[in-house]
Amino acid sequence: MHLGVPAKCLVNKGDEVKVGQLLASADGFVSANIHSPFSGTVLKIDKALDASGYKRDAVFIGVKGDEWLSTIDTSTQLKKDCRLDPAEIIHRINEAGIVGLGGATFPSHVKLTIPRGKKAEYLLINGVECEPYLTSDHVLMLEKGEELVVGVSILMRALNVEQAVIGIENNKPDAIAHLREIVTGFPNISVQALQVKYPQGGEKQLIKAVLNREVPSGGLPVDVGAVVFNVGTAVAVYDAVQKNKPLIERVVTITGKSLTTPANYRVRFGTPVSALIEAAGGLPEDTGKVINGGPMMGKALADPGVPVVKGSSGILILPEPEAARRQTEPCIRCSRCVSVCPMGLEPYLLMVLGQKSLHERMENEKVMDCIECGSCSYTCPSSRPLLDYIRLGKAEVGKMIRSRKK
Amino acid sequence: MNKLITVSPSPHAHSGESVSKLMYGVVIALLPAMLVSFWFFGMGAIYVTLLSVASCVLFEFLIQKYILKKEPRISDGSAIVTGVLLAFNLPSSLPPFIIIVGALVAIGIGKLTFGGLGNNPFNPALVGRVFLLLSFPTRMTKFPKLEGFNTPVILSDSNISDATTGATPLGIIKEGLGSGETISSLMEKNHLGYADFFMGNTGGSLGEIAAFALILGLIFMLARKIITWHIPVSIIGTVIIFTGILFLADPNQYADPLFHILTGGLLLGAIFMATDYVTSPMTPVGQIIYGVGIALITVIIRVFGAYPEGISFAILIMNAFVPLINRYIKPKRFGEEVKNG
Amino acid sequence: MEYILIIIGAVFVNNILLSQFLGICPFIGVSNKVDTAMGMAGAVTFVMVIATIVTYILQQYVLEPLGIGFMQTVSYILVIASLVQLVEIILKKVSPSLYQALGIFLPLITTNCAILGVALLTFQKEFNLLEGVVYAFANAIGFGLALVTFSGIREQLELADIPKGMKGVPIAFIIAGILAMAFMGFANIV
Amino acid sequence: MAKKESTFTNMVLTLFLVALGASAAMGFVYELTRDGIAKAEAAKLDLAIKRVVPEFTNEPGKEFFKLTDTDGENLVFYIAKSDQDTIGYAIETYSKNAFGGMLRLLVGLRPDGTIHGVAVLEHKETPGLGTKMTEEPFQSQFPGKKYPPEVTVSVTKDRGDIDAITASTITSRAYCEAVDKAIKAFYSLNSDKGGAK
Amino acid sequence: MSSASCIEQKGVIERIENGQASVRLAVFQACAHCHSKSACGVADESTRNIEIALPDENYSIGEQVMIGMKRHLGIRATFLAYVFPFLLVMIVLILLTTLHLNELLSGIFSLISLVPYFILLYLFRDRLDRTFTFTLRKAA
Amino acid sequence: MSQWKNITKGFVRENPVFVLFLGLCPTLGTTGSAINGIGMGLATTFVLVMSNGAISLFARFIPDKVRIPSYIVIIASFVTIVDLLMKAYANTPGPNGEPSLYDNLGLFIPLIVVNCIVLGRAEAFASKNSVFASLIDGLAIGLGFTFALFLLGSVREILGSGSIFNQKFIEGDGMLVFVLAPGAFLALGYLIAIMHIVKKRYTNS
Amino acid sequence: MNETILFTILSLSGLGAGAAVILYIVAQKFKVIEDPRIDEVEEALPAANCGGCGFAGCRNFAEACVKAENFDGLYCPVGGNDVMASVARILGKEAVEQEPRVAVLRCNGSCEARPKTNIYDGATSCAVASALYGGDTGCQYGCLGFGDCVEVCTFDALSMDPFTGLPVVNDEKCTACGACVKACPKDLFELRKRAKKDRKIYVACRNEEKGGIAKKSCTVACIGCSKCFKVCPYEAIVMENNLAFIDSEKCRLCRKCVTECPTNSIIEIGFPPRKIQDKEETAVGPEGREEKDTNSTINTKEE
Ligand SMILES: Cc1cc2nc3c(=O)[nH]c(=O)nc-3n(C[C@H](O)[C@H](O)[C@H](O)COP(=O)(O)O)c2cc1C
Ligand SMILES: Cc1cc2nc3c(=O)[nH]c(=O)nc-3n(C[C@H](O)[C@H](O)[C@H](O)COP(=O)(O)O)c2cc1C
Ligand SMILES: Cc1cc2nc3c(=O)[nH]c(=O)nc-3n(C[C@H](O)[C@H](O)[C@H](O)COP(=O)(O)O)c2cc1C
Ligand SMILES: Cc1cc2nc3c(=O)[nH]c(=O)nc-3n(C[C@H](O)[C@H](O)[C@H](O)CO)c2cc1C
Ligand code: SF4
Ligand code: SF4
Ligand code: SF4
Ligand code: SF4
Ligand code: FES
Repeated sequence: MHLGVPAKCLVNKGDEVKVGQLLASADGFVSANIHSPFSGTVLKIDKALDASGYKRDAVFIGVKGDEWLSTIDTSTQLKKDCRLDPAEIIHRINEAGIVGLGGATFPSHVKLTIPRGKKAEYLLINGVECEPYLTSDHVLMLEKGEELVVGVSILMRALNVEQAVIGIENNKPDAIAHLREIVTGFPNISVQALQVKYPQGGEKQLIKAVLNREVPSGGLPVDVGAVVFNVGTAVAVYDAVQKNKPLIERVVTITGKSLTTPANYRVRFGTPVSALIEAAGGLPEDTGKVINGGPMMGKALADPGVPVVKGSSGILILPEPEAARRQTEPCIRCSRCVSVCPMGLEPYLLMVLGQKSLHERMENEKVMDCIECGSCSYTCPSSRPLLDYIRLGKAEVGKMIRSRKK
Repeated sequence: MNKLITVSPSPHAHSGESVSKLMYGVVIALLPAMLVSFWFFGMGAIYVTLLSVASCVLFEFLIQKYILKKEPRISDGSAIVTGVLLAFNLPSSLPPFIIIVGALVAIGIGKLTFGGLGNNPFNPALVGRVFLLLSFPTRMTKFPKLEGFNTPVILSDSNISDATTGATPLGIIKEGLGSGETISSLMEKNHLGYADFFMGNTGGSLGEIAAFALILGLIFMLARKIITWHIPVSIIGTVIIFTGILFLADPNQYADPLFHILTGGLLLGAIFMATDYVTSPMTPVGQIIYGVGIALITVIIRVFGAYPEGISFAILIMNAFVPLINRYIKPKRFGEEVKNG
Repeated sequence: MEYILIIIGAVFVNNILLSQFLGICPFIGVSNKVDTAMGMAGAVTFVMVIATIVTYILQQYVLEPLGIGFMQTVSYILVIASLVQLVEIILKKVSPSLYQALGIFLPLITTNCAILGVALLTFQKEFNLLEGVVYAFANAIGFGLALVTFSGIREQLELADIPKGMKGVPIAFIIAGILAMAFMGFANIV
Repeated sequence: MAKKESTFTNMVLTLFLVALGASAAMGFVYELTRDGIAKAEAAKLDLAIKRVVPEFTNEPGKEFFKLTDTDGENLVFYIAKSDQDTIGYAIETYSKNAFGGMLRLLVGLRPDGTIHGVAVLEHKETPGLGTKMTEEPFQSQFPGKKYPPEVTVSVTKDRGDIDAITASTITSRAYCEAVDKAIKAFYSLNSDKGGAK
Repeated sequence: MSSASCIEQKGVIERIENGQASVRLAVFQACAHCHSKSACGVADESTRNIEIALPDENYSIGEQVMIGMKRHLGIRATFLAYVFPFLLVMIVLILLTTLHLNELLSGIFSLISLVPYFILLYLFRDRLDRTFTFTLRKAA
Repeated sequence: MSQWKNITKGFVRENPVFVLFLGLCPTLGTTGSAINGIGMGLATTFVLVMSNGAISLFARFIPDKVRIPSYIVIIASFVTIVDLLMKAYANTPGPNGEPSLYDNLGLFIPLIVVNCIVLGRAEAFASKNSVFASLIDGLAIGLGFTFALFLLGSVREILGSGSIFNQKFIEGDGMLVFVLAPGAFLALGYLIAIMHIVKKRYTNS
Repeated sequence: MNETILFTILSLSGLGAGAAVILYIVAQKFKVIEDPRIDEVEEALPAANCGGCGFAGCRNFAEACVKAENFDGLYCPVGGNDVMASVARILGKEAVEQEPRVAVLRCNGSCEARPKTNIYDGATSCAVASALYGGDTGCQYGCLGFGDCVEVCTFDALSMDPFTGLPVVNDEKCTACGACVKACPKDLFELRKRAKKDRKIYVACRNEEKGGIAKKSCTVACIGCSKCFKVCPYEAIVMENNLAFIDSEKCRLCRKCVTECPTNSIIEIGFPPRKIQDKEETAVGPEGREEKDTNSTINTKEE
């Protein structure tokens, strides 16, 4: 359900659970707690198919009513003030099982714990939402702008930074205007309009666009004094710190050309994707692909029965002809992939190296810097599956590097 | 739900660009120059072009199918581009046998020996052209006089005579300088004028005569984003600077930059042949280095060498350096120089 | 000026590899790594120059005066062979670590046709000592140039799908052939 | 097969002996072929001279003198005699401007300066192209022509009277240049000697 | 050690003496790929040994190892061993001939000029030893 | 029978040029025409046979460490001998002053010394086998080399000048490149590729 | 004696002696000469350079053989015992015989037995597909069918069967080099002992699901029922993770287990047809099809 070490299960078959109850506790530092999104009985603990088509451990809950844990503040009133000290904030965020909602589902408390010797100067809030089709962050910014900004101020407190910037792409003028208005009350928070340019929302690209700093190869954002959070994460932080509400739901876009009623829903984790599709009017006839995420980075689902998880930002239904890839042709060395790669890599080369399993050369060619944005595959006139092989190579090179460290 | 859904790794969208679209784009960009050649060389030009394209495509098909035993893929249009460009580099008076040999060499040796589209280190059309130039120096350096559709179609040795052949401006200059004349007197004596070079009213290979048509092609390809400006501009710019220096040093011995640019295959090479993706560098900086190299070698051969024209050799030589350029000139990696102080 | 002409002539016009056909074996055999090719070029330059000096002295001051010019072949080859070995010994003696670094980096220089050929050509062209040395140097550069560009192409082709029958030596010759065609463009430049 | 142990003495000794044997053999063959080689070389020259000057009775290969020109190169004059009369000179001349660089000719002049014949001694021209200079149509333009001292031998393109080989103007020019050199040398020599007959 | 900017050669450990291993490299002739390499070449040496300190005890004789070296070191070695001496010989020769020394002497002197060069190298050999370091790891 | 097989091995199975890639410099340099190819081939064959014989005779007495230099001296002597002989007896120019065979082969005769074939056979075969076997081996490999040179020379001559053994059979000129340097590379490249296929067929059947 | 001959002899002998001195010093300095036996051993090897022996290439293996005290752990799977014997002869060492082995595919999920549940449309590579997800059928353990294994087999022993979508091993060509074992991301290949007449019996399944789920995704899946385990008289079968595995070292090819399997996931190859044709025993190829080449695709559907 999140990046890092899998959590350890705390409940047993037959246990009664309430909404917000801890189901599994973080196992290790880079890990996060999991709370029950529903109330009811634990039916079984077994393996279930996840979005990747592989089986993972899962807790099956027979849903009964909607009974919340009493500690959670379910009111909708805005609570602006936060006087907790940073350690306490981070502790609460950890308790609430918050992970990044921008896609990578990286446990947020880890990101908030700045490594010794480094200093965060800026907090960047990622409201770019640069993938076509997806609008969940957009909607969130419009509807929960206030909570968002309070969340940002909490995060600033936790990180002990003076400056926060919310980056939003130019194509969402309403969100920019809305947030600009709200932040007038917060002197250290500003809203910056950004060029519409995929993949502007990539962490490193955002930092480059806002601060004109480049995160060094293999480095972390803190290396250039920045920490980046998604808008959804900031709202979740607000909920956790001010309302004591753990991370059990998120906004999910459900969209697609042939869908009757595309919309954004606030969805509890564990809800099957198919239920969401039903709510949006059912799976259209001409469905070719169901994608968990956007068209550039999302994961195609083999089975719409899988549950919504912390990283699902949207469900995109692609109609038939668009879903199929074109036939691969030989690389004509047109250099389009090179010029389009935001990380300055040479995808055409990485792909052949990947095909020939030349992992050491891939490492020298900085394959690990690839952010998997997919721009290269998108642009290639020969329709080469560049990213497919690059991703494979990244996995292999990652293994290599890890085994070397040992 | 009985229909199966598709699963693939991301990204799930594609720009819609394709190899054949690009290749046909190049063919369209070549059309103006082709029409000019038809206008000035008449049937001869039409037959050379058709024969060259047909044999290139045919050889591509036959070799792929029967020798390499692969799925033939001629629909991508690259063989057509090679065919047209090969024809553009030939005089319109070549006998069919030589054109077919040229196509065989271009496609067979230049391209498919290395595995076909995308793998060849050298520009196939130029491999074919240089092969022919070295093999049939006499035939390849005789250009018919411009008589439009009255130009005789020359299919065999018997009906080519000195009366029917003209010379290229570069040839005339080279020849004349050899016997001790000066540039200006030669230009005058042979009625060479820049307007004619620009409009194509001059001797030469099919595709190289009309500067304006080639420039139209360039504009089209830049607008369609088929190529970027780096290679053509760096070639032309370097030629201007280099020949400019020579010209200033001795205007009697060295032609001026404009002459060098408008005559011979320089524009054809800079716009259509040096820009071949497969055989040019991947990064803008690399492309500029490549362009400068081509320009320098071209001028050296033109001015000091035995051949009046050198761009074909220059492109082939720089083709050989492309792997090295690609190896040492890498794109700027993100985060390479940490900027913050 | 004369020296410049010798250099241009040997590097471009009559390239030792592409038009004189000397040193084909290392050309074909040297691993397809660009770095190694460059190292080879450096090493060959040194050996060629030294060999030229020694054989020149041998020719002018031993063989000719004694009237035994026909012993050229035998004596050259012996001298060159010993010379190469001598250089190795000296290097090893002088700095083992340097020597080992070379060992990892470079293939061994064998006395190939190129070195003997250049020595013989120097004699045939009736150069004086300095001209001969410049000539040897230029040939080494020409050799290195061809070797390095060639290794670059090979490195690239390693990732390409060459038809099975053409892999290895045949493709190397085809590249050399096309390269030689391209170099014909320099004909009569000096 | 067992390897022979290598010791300092046996190494030096063996190599010494091998060299001894080899050199003896070589020396022997050299002696054996010495005459043959000399003869072959002489015959080669002789043959060439024969082709460019009228029938002679002496041995021009042995009667020659050298003239060093301004470039520091030698022009060699072989003198052909019938009985005691000089009936011609075979002049070894050269041009460095041929397509393949050096071109060496043997130009045969009669005592009055008329060209009797020209033969190519050494060249690096392109087979099938520049090499046409050794063939009929081109070669036959020279014999019988007489160039006065002030006229330069050159191709028609350069306002001369020699038709160049098609597509080999460079070779043709170099050829003319070499012939011209020989003729000029011939005149300079003769004027030194008080003018030709 | 990371393989970035590093060249590696395969070798076999031949001897181990107090922490020092002698590793025989496997391929080193110009004709490395040649079919008849062992039958060809004038130099009698077809292998090369590298002396190297073992990182730990876990190596045994006959084991396959990778010897690694920074790429730029290879280039530096080539310069020290071949390019600089070549330049030296060249410069001395040009100098002497412009001084119109006779060819025999200038030739011999230019060769002799190598002697001080190599002596210099010899004096700096400790420096060189520190510069040219290799790494050793087990072959994959 | 088995000797016959030994002699024929050089043509395809162990052809020095096409299969072993040895002696490529002379192969390329002397094959402008079929006749030059044969001339060079025979010269090499002579050296091969003689040096193989001599080396197999003396190999027993030569210490290992000076093996190679001794072989070289022996080979070089034979090369010099060939050189001298050709200079004396294959040095007559043609009727129109065409260069003699000796002039054509030029530099490549002395280079037989470094031709890996010769040393290679000395090392791999002659030093370990009887005199007779070595002579046969030298002959076989030498003829194989000659065959390769002849083949390449013919291809180049036919394509390049439209003639074979200086007998023109087509009007006009051929494709000049094939007589020039690039043609040597191209022709050899494709010949090797073809020979590989031939060899594969041959060994498969 | 003639002067020239004298000079000749003097100078060359001098040179020869000089060279010998240098070479002597060289010889002292570089005491290593390559053992000529390495070349001989290399000659004897198949020159496939496949890496099946665990070394980078044949030459490295040859070196290792020459160096090694005995042949423990040194074996050329391609050349097999014959080659090892001749290597042993060259080196005067004892050859270690090794049972010849052959690759088998432990999956029989042909298109019919294992219907597709989605369409895969990524790069045609098993590694890529496997990294992406479980596969285009209900079984996440089975063959993906993109032929990574075929690609790596240098001996041409593998080919894809277009009908079943599974790779087929050609027993005659397979050298047990193990390249396919390494290449398959689903770990479906096993190198098994070669038996007489290339007979083999093995469980062609790696599905670790519980019976019902496994059966649902693939009709010939091993459901972990343990029936074969119980019937095997030689204890050659182990059960683990809902899966049976037959150890080829212990199996004596008695064929008892084959009839026992309710899903026909045990495959027998190279046996003569059974005499008493039981309805349920249909594991043998239909109508005596040439069995060698079609071995692992033996059709197991009921007739
Ligand atoms: C192994 C690992 C360690 C990380 N450590 C830190 C960390 O110490 N501090 C931090 O702020 N982020 C850390 N990150 C988070 C990344 O910088 C990044 O924010 C995260 O991968 C999500 O990025 P994305 O959504 O752009 O893909 C770490 C990430 C990984 C994979
Ligand atoms: C190519 C690419 C595009 C991305 N686009 C967005 C985006 O549009 N919006 C967003 O919030 N995060 C986006 N991300 C994720 C961010 O890099 C980053 O992980 C996130 O903003 C960190 O916040 P979180 O830890 O709260 O998720 C993208 C990442 C990549 C690699
Ligand atoms: C392969 C090749 C070889 C050539 N060889 C010669 C040659 O030997 N002699 C020569 O004068 N020109 C040679 N040339 C030069 C051209 O034929 C060219 O046409 C020449 O520069 C002058 O041409 P023209 O004689 O028709 O004016 C050669 C050209 C090529 C392509
Ligand atoms: C902009 C552009 C220029 C091209 N130029 C050439 C060319 O000069 N010669 C040629 O043979 N093919 C050319 N092609 C076609 C194709 O790329 C070429 O055949 C490949 O080199 C074959 O692998 C060109 C294609 C494009 C898109
Ligand atoms: S997915 Fe492609 S374009 Fe994007 S960072 Fe990776 S290599 Fe570059
Ligand atoms: S975009 Fe595609 S065709 Fe162009 S260089 Fe990249 S991989 Fe090759
Ligand atoms: S089938 Fe597998 S084990 Fe057998 S030869 Fe092929 S790759 Fe090797
Ligand atoms: S056996 Fe493995 S490698 Fe072969 S096709 Fe199936 S999944 Fe791919
Ligand atoms: S024959 Fe080997 S280098 Fe020339």
